[in-house]
Amino acid sequence: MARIGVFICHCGENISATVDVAKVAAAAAKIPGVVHSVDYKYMCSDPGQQMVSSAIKEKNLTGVVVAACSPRMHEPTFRRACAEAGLNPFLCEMANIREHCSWVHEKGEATTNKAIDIVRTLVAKVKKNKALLPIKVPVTKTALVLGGGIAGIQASLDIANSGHKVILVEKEPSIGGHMSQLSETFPTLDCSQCILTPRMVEVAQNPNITLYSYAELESLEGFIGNFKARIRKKARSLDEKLCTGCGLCCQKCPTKKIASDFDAGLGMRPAIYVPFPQAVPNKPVIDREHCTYYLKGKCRLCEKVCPTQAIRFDQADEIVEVEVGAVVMATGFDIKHGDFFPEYGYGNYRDVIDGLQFERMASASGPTLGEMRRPSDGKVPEIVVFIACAGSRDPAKGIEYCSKICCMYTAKHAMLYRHKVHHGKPYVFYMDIRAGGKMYEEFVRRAIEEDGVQYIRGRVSRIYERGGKLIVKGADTLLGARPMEIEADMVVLATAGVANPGAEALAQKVHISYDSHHFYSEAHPKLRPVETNTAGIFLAGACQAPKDIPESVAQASGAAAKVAALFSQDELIREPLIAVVDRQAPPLYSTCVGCFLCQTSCPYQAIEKEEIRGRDGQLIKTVAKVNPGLCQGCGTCVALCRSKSIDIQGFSHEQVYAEVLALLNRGESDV
Amino acid sequence: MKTGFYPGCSMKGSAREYSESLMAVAKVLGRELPEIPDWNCCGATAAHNLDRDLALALPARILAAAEKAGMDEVLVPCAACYSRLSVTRHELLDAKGSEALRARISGLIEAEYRGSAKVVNILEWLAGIGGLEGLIQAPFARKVACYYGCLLVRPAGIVKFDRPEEPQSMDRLMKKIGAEPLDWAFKTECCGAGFSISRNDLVARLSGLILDDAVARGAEAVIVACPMCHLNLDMRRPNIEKRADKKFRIPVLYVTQAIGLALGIAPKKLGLQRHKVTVRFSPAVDKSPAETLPPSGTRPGEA
Amino acid sequence: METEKKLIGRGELEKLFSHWRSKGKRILAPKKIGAKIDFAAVTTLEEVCLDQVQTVQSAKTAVFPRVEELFSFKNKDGRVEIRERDQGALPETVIFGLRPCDDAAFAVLKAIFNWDSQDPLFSARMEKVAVIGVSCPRADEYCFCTSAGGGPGGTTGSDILLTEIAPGEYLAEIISEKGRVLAGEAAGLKPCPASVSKEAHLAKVEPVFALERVAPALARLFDDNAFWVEQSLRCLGCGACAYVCPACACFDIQDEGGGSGQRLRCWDSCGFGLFTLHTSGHNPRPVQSQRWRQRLMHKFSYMPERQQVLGCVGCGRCSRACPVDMNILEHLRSVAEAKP
Amino acid sequence: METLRNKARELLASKTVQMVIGYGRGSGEAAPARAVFIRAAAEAESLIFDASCQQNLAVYLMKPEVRQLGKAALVATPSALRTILQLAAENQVKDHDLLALAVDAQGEVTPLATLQTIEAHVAALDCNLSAGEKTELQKYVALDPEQRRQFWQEEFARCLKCYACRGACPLCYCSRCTVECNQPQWIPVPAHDLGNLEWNVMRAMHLAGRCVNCGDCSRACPVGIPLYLLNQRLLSEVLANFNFRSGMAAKADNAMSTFKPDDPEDFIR
Amino acid sequence: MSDFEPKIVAFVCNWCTYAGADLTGTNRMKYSPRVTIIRFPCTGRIDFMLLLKAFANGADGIIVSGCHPNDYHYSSGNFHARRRWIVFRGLLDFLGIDVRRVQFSWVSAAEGAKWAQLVDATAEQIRQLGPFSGYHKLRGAGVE
Repeated sequence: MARIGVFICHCGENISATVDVAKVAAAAAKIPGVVHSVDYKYMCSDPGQQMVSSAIKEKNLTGVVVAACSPRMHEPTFRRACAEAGLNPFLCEMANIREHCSWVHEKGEATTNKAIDIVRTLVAKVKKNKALLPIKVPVTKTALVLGGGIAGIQASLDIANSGHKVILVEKEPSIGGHMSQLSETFPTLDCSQCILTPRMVEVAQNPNITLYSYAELESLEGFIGNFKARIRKKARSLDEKLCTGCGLCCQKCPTKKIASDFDAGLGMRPAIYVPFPQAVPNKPVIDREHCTYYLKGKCRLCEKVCPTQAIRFDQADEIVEVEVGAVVMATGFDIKHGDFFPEYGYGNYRDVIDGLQFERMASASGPTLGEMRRPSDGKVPEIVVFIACAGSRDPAKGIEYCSKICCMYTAKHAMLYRHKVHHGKPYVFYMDIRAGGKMYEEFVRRAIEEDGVQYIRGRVSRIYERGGKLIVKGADTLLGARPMEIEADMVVLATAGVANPGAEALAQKVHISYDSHHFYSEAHPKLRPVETNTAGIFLAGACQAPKDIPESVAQASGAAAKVAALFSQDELIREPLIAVVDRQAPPLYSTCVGCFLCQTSCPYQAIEKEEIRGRDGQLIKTVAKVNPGLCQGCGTCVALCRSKSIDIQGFSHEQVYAEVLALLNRGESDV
Repeated sequence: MKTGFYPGCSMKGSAREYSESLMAVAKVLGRELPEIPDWNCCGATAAHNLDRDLALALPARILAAAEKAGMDEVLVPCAACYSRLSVTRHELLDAKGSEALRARISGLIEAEYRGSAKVVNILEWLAGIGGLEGLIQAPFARKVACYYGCLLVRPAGIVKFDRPEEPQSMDRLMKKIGAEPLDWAFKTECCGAGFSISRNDLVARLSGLILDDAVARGAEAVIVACPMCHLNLDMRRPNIEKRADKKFRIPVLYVTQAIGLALGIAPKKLGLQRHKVTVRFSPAVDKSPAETLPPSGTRPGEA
Repeated sequence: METEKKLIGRGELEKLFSHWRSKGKRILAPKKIGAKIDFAAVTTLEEVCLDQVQTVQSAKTAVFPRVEELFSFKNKDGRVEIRERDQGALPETVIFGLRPCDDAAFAVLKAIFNWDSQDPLFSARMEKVAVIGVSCPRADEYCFCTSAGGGPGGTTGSDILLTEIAPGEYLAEIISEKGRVLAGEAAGLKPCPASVSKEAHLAKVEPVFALERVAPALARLFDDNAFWVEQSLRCLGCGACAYVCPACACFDIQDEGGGSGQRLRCWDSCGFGLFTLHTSGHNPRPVQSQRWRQRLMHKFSYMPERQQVLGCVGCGRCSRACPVDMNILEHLRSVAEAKP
Repeated sequence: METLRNKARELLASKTVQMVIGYGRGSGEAAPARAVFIRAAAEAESLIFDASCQQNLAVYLMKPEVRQLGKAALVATPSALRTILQLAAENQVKDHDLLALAVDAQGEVTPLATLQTIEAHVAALDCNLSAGEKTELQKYVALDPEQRRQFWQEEFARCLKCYACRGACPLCYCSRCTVECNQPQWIPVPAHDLGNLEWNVMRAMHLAGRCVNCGDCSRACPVGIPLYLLNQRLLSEVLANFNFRSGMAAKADNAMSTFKPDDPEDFIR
Repeated sequence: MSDFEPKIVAFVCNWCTYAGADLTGTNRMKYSPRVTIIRFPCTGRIDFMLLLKAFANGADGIIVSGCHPNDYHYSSGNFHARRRWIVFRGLLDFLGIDVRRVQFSWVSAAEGAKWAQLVDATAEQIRQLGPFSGYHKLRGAGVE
């Protein structure tokens, strides 16, 4: 006979404000099988957990229902409490009367009745719960880091330095990411490349790190501790072992006028190229879309000049298969381009540029060698308007969020501009200045007070060209919303930070969730910010949301710590919420009839064929078997099995059936 | 696909030439545009400031009549009417609580509004007609400033047509008939129509800015798709010139008139003679009349 | 009691029907339903169909329904309240148009339900049922009543047996007290001249096997697996034979509803694998041949032995209903003729 | 007919097969042909083939006591051939487990020794619903929902739960049927209205994407419920939505255990 | 009919819709209390028989909701579910069972507002359809 304890939480007033908790407790007490029913202000607090624990011991409970918040919040808490009191943790269920009841309904009888319904449903379920034992799976102690920007670099180094193997995959020919494009960094104005490149070299030299640059993830299968990744190494068109990185091919390449991505389109590069001089690895690639040989079948000049005969025109992409135990997503971000801002003439007027282009212009290694020269005619711009929040915080543009880094880099840009053009006049149009961060506010003040950057609080409605000038029409909302016009020589848009174009496809490939803007979702916004909902996959850097360098680095180290913690165990304990195929005594052995429809439906290839043989070795029947290491517990096979020969622990036929009946049969719940 | 035609008040009055040119063009394009039977005022002028139900009921009645007549879409050439009909359709079909609202309004108009008929503006309708290029008799080879005004592309979330800033649909149409649409700054700037009666000094100033920029960039004509825009830029030209203290000779053509000319339709059939500002264009290949006009208001060194 | 003989015409029968109806009695009779003829509630004689040799199902539902409530229960605050069936509310029923073999089947059912103790619900239903049989003018190749102890004009189990002696004119044999009451309700029963004999109007059903040889043969064949496998190869293991059988009485008990609900009795069949499946997973009759054997053994060996009644009346329904033509007559012949 | 008998004699005499499962004369005058299990060449005499040979004999491939008799040659109607392929796709029949003797209306016999040859044979058949079937189905689809509900309620009310439909169905081969599960009791045991509806819904769903429309369930039903309508409706649904036909290939994914990313979802909010 | 309060059961997956409904709560958006959630690991787990059981036991309406195709925790269970529901709906419809009683939906973990709207719209729909007595009456029918 079941002996169930029901524990109803007030959650301060979060539940008790709309739900009559005493009534719920009284109603629960009447449910057959319930031997203990209490309510308490904070069930998750220490004394609350103590109540659960002592009731288990004193009343010899066989099951516990905690009616409180979402199981996604505190199920682990209470299951742990039960386990400590000697009750199998899987005999504890949460009845969600907060998120699904008290918070979403008005105070009243209907709300209290719904809470009772929910409790009754979970009591019916818990009566059918079975004690389960955790599953142990081995861990492959190699991490896969996707993305070689500063976050990926930091994560790789941290994991490698804790003694584990790392496979770092970067889609560009070189690691470095956006940080390698930056001129100087706020709030210290130290040179971005000067601080980054030593880290890049460290990656190249660390024996624990295998770097696949110019490579992309092809597929990822498996589960925490046991992933199988297939990596596509795109053809560089040269033998990396032979290439010394001398650069002769790049110099001699006749096709030189290709817009350089690294220079954000402001500079040019040849068809065989290294993105930038400090690239790691310092080996060129041939851009097959532009190379004369691939286009016309003639040239091969690079092949002729290469001193080590490293050029391989017929090289094909290569697929590398690796086994890894954890994955760090560090794929970074992009900024909004294209015709997203027609009102600003971006993409139409050459002198309306974005922040990354300004970075390249200001960079000593950039196309202008750090001089301020506007793209259209190379003149030094006398008046420059910086527009913050270009796209960000603009629901009409579909981007409600703050891109976070723009206030700071805009201040930096204005400052850098003044440092390079002493007589120039920088204006900044802004909505609010968000300079939260160590030395950030001081940095902005410096721009305004010391470098004479004129900040105008207001938005720009339109930019158009007139007589060689860019007419910037805006409003100064601090001076009575007065419309104003500035005749500028150049405009810099702090365009919104957005997810990479391939972010969604990649998320689908690795089975992690993402938000409506395609930034990757963390498992919990506060308490699990570097984990995803998929066990074993972690987040670092701006693929999760726009963030600046120190934040990216901090998160990368956090992710690395998570990976190191995972790798510190030889075996991983997994929740046993997995599918199981029925086994019976002979002569039936199993009710499974071996049609294997389940096998085709399993997303994880977790269903295997098992041959049942007699003592004489004679095959009796072939039935399905679930590999507990691979099964993720989705239960698709369970619903598909006609003979109900597969069941899923934790959401078993009996459990869900009992729930449906209990929910709908008010006041007569004993099934 | 049956397309109904909603004229509204202006197409029968101040913008007769818009209607004439549209019908002439439709004839050449082989399209029939039957009027919606028993149509009524869209309520654009005042209703939406006075009574929400009335403001929705008037357009809903029009759309219900179109549905009853078996029309799949309704062509609304007047931008103000287009706006009212589009907003109503949105409120009654897509917005929050639309079901209850739809029931109430259906009750008011004593007809069931289902929402089957789509509302299209003139640019959308023209863009949807294939083969326009093939019918060109004499390319309208002129530099034009496409003026969209405010209501055609806004509110973006409701009309869901073109880009609210820097729209392109009219520019594309002009390219199709051989014209050269200019990049200019006033495509969607305000002409002041809202102050048409109360503050026509404001109208004169705002409309003047529009003409000034168009002329400065070398436009030979301003192309519009809205009777209000046309009224302000054409009929109020004397006020504009008085206020700006200079002459603008640039004519203002409805998009249908420009297309009509390119299709070889006689100016009179397109109602060009009705304009306040003389239009010297003709469908003849000879484009001299416009060129002989001295460009007015041009800045030194820019012509 | 002494059997009385009367003559009754169709007109009188019609009046009887309306009389029963006015008394609120339920009348079950053969009726055309789609392409099949089956027992169903009727209100007029018009609806009744008597041209068929047999209906698909028997009329056992009147006393042993497909699903019946034994009692209902309610769980209130941990206490279970039971509500017994109100036997007074069971319907007064007249079964009209049963063939003599079916009439005889009631005796088989009684023998089972009242074997060692009286089944109250069955008995209460039986009490309220009056049976007006109609003897068989025709038979088909599946009929074997005469081999099973009955005959096309047999009176066992009927309260009144009708035999059509001329179109619309019936000889009514009033057999029981219930029959006399029924007859009393009919106005215009004419006395029957002694010259009238039903025999001339009955089908000829020749005996096809020697019943006395069946039981001993079965006992002998019990362990002959090969025999039973051979006999049952075609059998699909469904319950059609048992469910149409007028004498099959196996049932299952099911509680339905959560905290409050009903205890139900519903038909079951020894043809199903589940019928004998133990909780342990062991099944004493794991294969179909054994289930088929059980079907024959039970009707022709165990019941005569224990209840002194044959579990079969020779109506041939099971053979007609079988999707794969398991003709029981052939199988019985095989048993009777099996060499020792 | 004689061709068939000769073929059977030859197969049995050469011990190519241990048994020929075919049709023999039924027991009643108007009774359709019934299954016979011929194990000696001399018995081949009793084989017949005519219009009354309708049963899908593939059902016997799944009966353990028939299987034990050894390799069989199966006299196979088009439905039975498709059943064999479907059973193969569900890992119930392997290549060379049996020999199919495809017979056509003219009595021509085509021995099909491998699944591949069966596939080729089936590929040439018209596996669409016949015009008559389509018309009848359409008649019900055209009813208004309330009429359909009424229709099925009356039909299912007659259901005895005798499971003749299940027994006759060659694809109902589970060693434990859902109705036999009682923890929980998915389908009520009694043949009351709810139990009958749930049983028939369950069976139709379990046959979706599998049923080859042989019609044996309906022929087996002692009370004449037109079960074929349910199956035909669902196989049309599967064909229309997933472009899938059961029983066409021995190595086919099942329509219900696979998916396409662009399956229709206009009914999903 | 106006005071009819429908009983609606929502079968939802743990990772998307359950989390989405959590978000609705976190954002304190209000919706009809007539809907109660039963949690499943995935829409692929939801047996069509459970829907029938819900109706038989008194539900007037059902919501089945899970992750949008592709942004799905278990990579493809919802695709399987979608197929199942296509066929199941076809069958229900053919049997004359009102398919408007079952609302299928994709609600992601980020769509708290959508969940509230879905519940309210479904509750309203079911309210208009009235009690599902035609189905509920099946319980007990055919028992003598």
